[in-house]
Amino acid sequence: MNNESLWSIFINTSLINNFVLAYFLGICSFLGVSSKVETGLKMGAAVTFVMVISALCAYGINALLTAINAPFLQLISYIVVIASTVQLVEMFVKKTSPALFKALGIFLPLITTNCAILAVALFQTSKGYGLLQSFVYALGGGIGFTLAMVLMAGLREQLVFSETVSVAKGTVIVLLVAGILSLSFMGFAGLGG
Amino acid sequence: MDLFGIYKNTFKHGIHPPENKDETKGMPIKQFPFAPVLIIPMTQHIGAPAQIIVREGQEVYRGQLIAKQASYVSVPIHSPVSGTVRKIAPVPTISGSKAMGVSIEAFPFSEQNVYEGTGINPENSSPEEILTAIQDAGIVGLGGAAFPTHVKLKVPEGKRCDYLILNGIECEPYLTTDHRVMLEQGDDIFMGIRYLLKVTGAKEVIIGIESNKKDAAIHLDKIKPADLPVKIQVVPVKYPQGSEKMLITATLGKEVPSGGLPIDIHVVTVNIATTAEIGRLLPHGRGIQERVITITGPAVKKKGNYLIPIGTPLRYVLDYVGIHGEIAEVYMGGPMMGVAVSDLDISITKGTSGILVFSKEHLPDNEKVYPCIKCGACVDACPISLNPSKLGILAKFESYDLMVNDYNLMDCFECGSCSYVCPSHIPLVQYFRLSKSRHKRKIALHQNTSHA
Amino acid sequence: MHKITLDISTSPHLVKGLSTDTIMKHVVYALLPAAAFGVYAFGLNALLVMMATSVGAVLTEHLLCKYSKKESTIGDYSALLTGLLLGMTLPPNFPLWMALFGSVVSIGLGKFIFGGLGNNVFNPALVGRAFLQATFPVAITTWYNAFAPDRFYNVSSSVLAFPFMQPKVDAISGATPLSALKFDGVMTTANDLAFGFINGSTGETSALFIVIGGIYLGWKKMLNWRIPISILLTAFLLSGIMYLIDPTKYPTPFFTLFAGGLMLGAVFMATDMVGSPITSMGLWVYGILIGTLVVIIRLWGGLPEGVMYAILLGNAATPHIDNLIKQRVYGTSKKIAS
Amino acid sequence: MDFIIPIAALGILTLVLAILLVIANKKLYVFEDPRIDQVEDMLPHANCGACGYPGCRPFAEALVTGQILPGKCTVSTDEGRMAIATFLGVSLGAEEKKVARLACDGGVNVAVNQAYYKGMSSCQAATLVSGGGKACSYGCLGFGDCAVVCDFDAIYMNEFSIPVVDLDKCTACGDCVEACPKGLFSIQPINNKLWVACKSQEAGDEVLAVCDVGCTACGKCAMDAADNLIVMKYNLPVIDYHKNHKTMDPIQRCPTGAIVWLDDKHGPIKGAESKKIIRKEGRRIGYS
Amino acid sequence: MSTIPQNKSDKGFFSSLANHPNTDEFTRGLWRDNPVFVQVLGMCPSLAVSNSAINALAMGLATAFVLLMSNILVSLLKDFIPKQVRIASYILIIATFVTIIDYVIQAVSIDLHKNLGAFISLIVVNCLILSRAEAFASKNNVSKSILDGLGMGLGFTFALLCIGSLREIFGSGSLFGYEFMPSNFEKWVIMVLPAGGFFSLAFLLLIFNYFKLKKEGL
Repeated sequence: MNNESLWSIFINTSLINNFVLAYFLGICSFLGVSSKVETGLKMGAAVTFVMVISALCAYGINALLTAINAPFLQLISYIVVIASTVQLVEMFVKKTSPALFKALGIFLPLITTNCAILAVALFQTSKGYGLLQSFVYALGGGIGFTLAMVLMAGLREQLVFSETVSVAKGTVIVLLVAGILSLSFMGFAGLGG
Repeated sequence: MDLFGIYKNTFKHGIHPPENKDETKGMPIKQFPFAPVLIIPMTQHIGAPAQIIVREGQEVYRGQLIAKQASYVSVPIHSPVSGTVRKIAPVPTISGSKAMGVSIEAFPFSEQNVYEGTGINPENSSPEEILTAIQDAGIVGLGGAAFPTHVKLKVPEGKRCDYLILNGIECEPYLTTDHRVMLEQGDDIFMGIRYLLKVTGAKEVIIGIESNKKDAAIHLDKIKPADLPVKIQVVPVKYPQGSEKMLITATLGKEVPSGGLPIDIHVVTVNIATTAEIGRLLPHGRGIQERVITITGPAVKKKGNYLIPIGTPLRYVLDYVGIHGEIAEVYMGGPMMGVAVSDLDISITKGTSGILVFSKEHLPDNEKVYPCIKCGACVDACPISLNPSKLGILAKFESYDLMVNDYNLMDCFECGSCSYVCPSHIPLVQYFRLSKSRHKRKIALHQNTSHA
Repeated sequence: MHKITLDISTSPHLVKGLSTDTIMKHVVYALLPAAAFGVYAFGLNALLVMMATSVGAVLTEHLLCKYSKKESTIGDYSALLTGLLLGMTLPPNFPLWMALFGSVVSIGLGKFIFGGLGNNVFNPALVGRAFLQATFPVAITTWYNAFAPDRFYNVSSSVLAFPFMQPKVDAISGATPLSALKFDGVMTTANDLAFGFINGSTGETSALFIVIGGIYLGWKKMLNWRIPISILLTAFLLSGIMYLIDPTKYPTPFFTLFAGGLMLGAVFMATDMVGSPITSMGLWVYGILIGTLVVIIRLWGGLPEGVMYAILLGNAATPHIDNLIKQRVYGTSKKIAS
Repeated sequence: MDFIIPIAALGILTLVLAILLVIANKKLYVFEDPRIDQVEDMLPHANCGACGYPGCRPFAEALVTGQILPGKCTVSTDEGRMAIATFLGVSLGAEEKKVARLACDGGVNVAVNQAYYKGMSSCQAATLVSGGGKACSYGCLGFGDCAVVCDFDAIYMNEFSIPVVDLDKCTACGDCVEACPKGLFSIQPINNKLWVACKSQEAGDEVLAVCDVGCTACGKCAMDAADNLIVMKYNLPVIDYHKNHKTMDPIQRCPTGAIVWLDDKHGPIKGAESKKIIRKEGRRIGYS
Repeated sequence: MSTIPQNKSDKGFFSSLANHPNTDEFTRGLWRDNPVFVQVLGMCPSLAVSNSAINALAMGLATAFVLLMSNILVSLLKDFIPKQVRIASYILIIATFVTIIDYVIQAVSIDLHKNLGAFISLIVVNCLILSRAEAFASKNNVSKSILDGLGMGLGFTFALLCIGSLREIFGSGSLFGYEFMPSNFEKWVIMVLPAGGFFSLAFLLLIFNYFKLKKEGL
């Protein structure tokens, strides 16, 4: 069992070890969906939601797998649960809000392959977090992801109207901005104990 | 809003360009001679062009009707001179396109007496009669926009007018016509106010005057008839206070709703020179055939305020006042919102409030355009609190829809404050004018296709 | 009819006469007193470092423009300003090759690639500084003692380190007030702080000259006074509150104001017009955000100094501030929706 | 037994989730004609709007629902249109090829500018500043808004700052028509070869004072045109394309060369009578 | 879909190689459609361990292995998997192989396994693998899928190795652990930090873009 305080877990995952800016997790959706603040925010919310659900599921499954002594099934069961959850969410969104579905486009199924979500499940298991800690960990990770996404989206909205050098247009400039953001987030090092 | 009274008597933001009014503000209005040939375009006002009712070769009196209004938003045109109609053909106009016009050759030795009609009296005529008389006199806003005055004065059904605001601000640098009109035609102004009160039904009249024309304010206050509910309000000098919306905010502290008209907040504004013209013409049933124009600028020899017959060719005007050196730019109107002239063959119209002439040595060098550094100077200058910086960037990337929908482009009235303060010399006003025209074109095209 | 050729241009036909290059030039002027004090306090080393960054920045900009077949933009003085600012944020004994490297990063990564002046989203000098901080963490936190007796004729060996090689650590190296507090719990006196008798980056030690430069710019209306005022006020109030809560643990608010790069950052870095919000209200929010972040990082973070990170984060938040805080357009009842 | 429990656990888990997904799929299904996507893929993705729809996808939707025929897409190749027609099982709906035509030939070598325009290099911007400085208020300003707006690189500015349309590349999308502030462009069937390259509504010397190739409204072309093919209207010849216009006669009578024969290969051909312009440099700005 | 000839795909400079219809499936992943440099796919979990060449190589090879195997299996099973549950099934297949490679790496080198940590498991969610399964393997036969998997996998490994080498050379002054720089070389710490990963990838993409634009004559 791990005794980290909830506050420190939260600060750690959301700011210092931000999934996107420090672990490169979820870069695909980060690059794809962060061109508008609004979609970025929605995507962030969706990811946070799925993250929390899968973290809780993962906690339960891990307990089960430890009980039946089959840790080698960990990865496979985590991913199955996450994939199904995402597909449910996808269908639900398509039905209830076609506009949102159009906005997120093909990136909704890509939440499945959003490494950040599986990473939350895997990392919390390897760190031995309790239920509440797992919840905070997932929440912090999701909020950190959303924060990075929204900051990036704001900058990208502005970059659309700037005369970026032609060789750097597109992904390159986004990666550079992400790098600079990652540098700025280094300032949070040491916060939260 | 008005917590500390900072905005009292003026509006938010705005700029303080150099005034340059000292040279002409002390010069009384002088009559300008008649040019040998006067060219009168039919598009001197906003709205449908007037319809010519004279023939080539016909002799006309000064003040005689030569074109009648084409529709409600249109005014008739009177002959500025007694003479012979020589030609009816397209003539150049300030906008660069051509419009039908009448050329009249003046009788060389005529006394040029003005044709008199039947005058009307403010006391015993109905508002409708006065409105018709104003339209018949061919009166348009003399401040520069040349919008038919009778349309503006007509209070729509179900609306009421509480305040009549007379615009004596004249915030454009260099121009002093309204200043001289207030000093010299005070009685005409108060006569005009009687007509306007009857037409609009307003309870109170406010004459807004900037503090650099205190003498005019004192003069008007002195000769003010006791029976008129007139208040003279002196406001601080700031550009563009002469804009209708800014003037209303400065005098009443109210704002005209976006996309709305002053009448929506029970106000009618009229230019002070227009008021004087109403007071001068209506009692005699005359039509407008001349107007006061400030001719100034570093290149002009005989600067001054002149009463110039409408239709006088610009070339004749410049020859008469004399020019130092080589002319580089000529503006009609003030330096902030005036239009550069591309052709000296155009003539003076009802909307011309000033003529500014600059020679090569008086023009600033073509300043280098830098990228926008988002310094925010334009944001602090824009009288309607737009974000010209962002709008400029969007215009560069042709995002016209975004400009209109999210950044209120259509509220811009092109006062030029943003371009004036921009340290990067970005032609913001030109961007906005272009964006607006393209947006309007797009809307028009869209409507065409959806109707088809 | 005589021949007349007219020029036609769009209204307005008057301009105020202030120009972007003039603004940049004056900001450089305003920086000079503080830079001069840095040279006085740290000697030849500081001068060399600042010259290296300035020349490096201007040269980089010129070469990049030339290479991409654009008209050279060094005439707007923004590259010089970036270079000088970068030099002022570096330790006085910083190796020259690293300083040059930093100026190349500042201009290339911080500005040019975004499309040059006006298109950059982050303050270029701080991008360079942050890059150097992450790349050479040891060299950038090695401080030289101020007012060394031999400072005007002795060039530190670390300054002349061979390119790409480790600088030799000098025998004499001191701690800045902030690191002294964070790691050793030592307070510097208020007098020393205000007049700059302290160690630190070349340009940040003399709070007095920075303030003078800031006042000059504010008077010339080339700097928006709201940014420094809101940053300093926020930092002062927040650290003041903490000091009142526990005077033994937290430094005095004056210490927060005068120690480290807060003064330089608030007056010259955060006020970079390109990366700051455009409305007055937005500027206040921006200033308060930066002030808060500085205090949080300094008091609770693992690093002694946080001004650079705070301003970079402030830059990143600027588009959002501009989107959320807009002026109410005349005649509309609401702020324009984003 | 050790291996049975894991297998069972995973099996049950998979089973439950699969059932859940199957139910959700039934309940939450949204129908969309898959052919729209396919047809959209077959379109050129130019989103030019020449078909009258706001983009390729709406056009694809209209195609699938049978509101329109593939031939309306002027951008696609013949094979492309054919492919869509075969795919949807409809007829092609062939369209006669149309191109953009410019009604002005007043380049800097023949037309006079009366004022220097200082400002943004754009016709639409210049028009708003006293008409842009060109002495002929109807003529082409030559800043090339049309060339900029053309998505197909079909318009280039020639040495005299007059746009030239590349007939092979032009798709008749109409963007240039919209872009020209003087309204000089129009979309015409490519077989309308007899063409009036002037829009000046003035006559006689006033035209010649500002432009060597303007229509002076002399009326020679209209005078003996057979069957009233050409009539004068507002000082300009108007060609009735419903009548037999495949004749080069009218251009032979034009003294200024304002009425031309547009050859697909050789460009505008002027009549033998027309004034020969040999000036190769731009005319001086300003005139006396 | 197939009624229009896809002219686009014939333009690459490897096109001369594409005499045999299947060569293209292999070569395009290496360079022209390189998953990292062109499609910017699959970076999510991999970039984090690209701070040294050996890590990058191991990660790349592991990914390539999973990609190849899953491509084979998916194309074999494509007719049996119902459309509704295909994504879940693909992931199941991928997860199985990832678990296998996890144990393989652990067997080969415990140090390496420690360095890569949970990131091996995260290969499951590498967008590249799933997108190949979905976009290619589920529509093509086994031999084509093998070539595709090999090409893409090697291209991915190559790209990751580039990034890893770049970061290791500047960040640690060594390559594959061999320190070839002078002992007093000043290490660029940023290169082993996350920011360095972003910058390195951006730098490589920049160079890639530069050559691409140059080729197009822009």
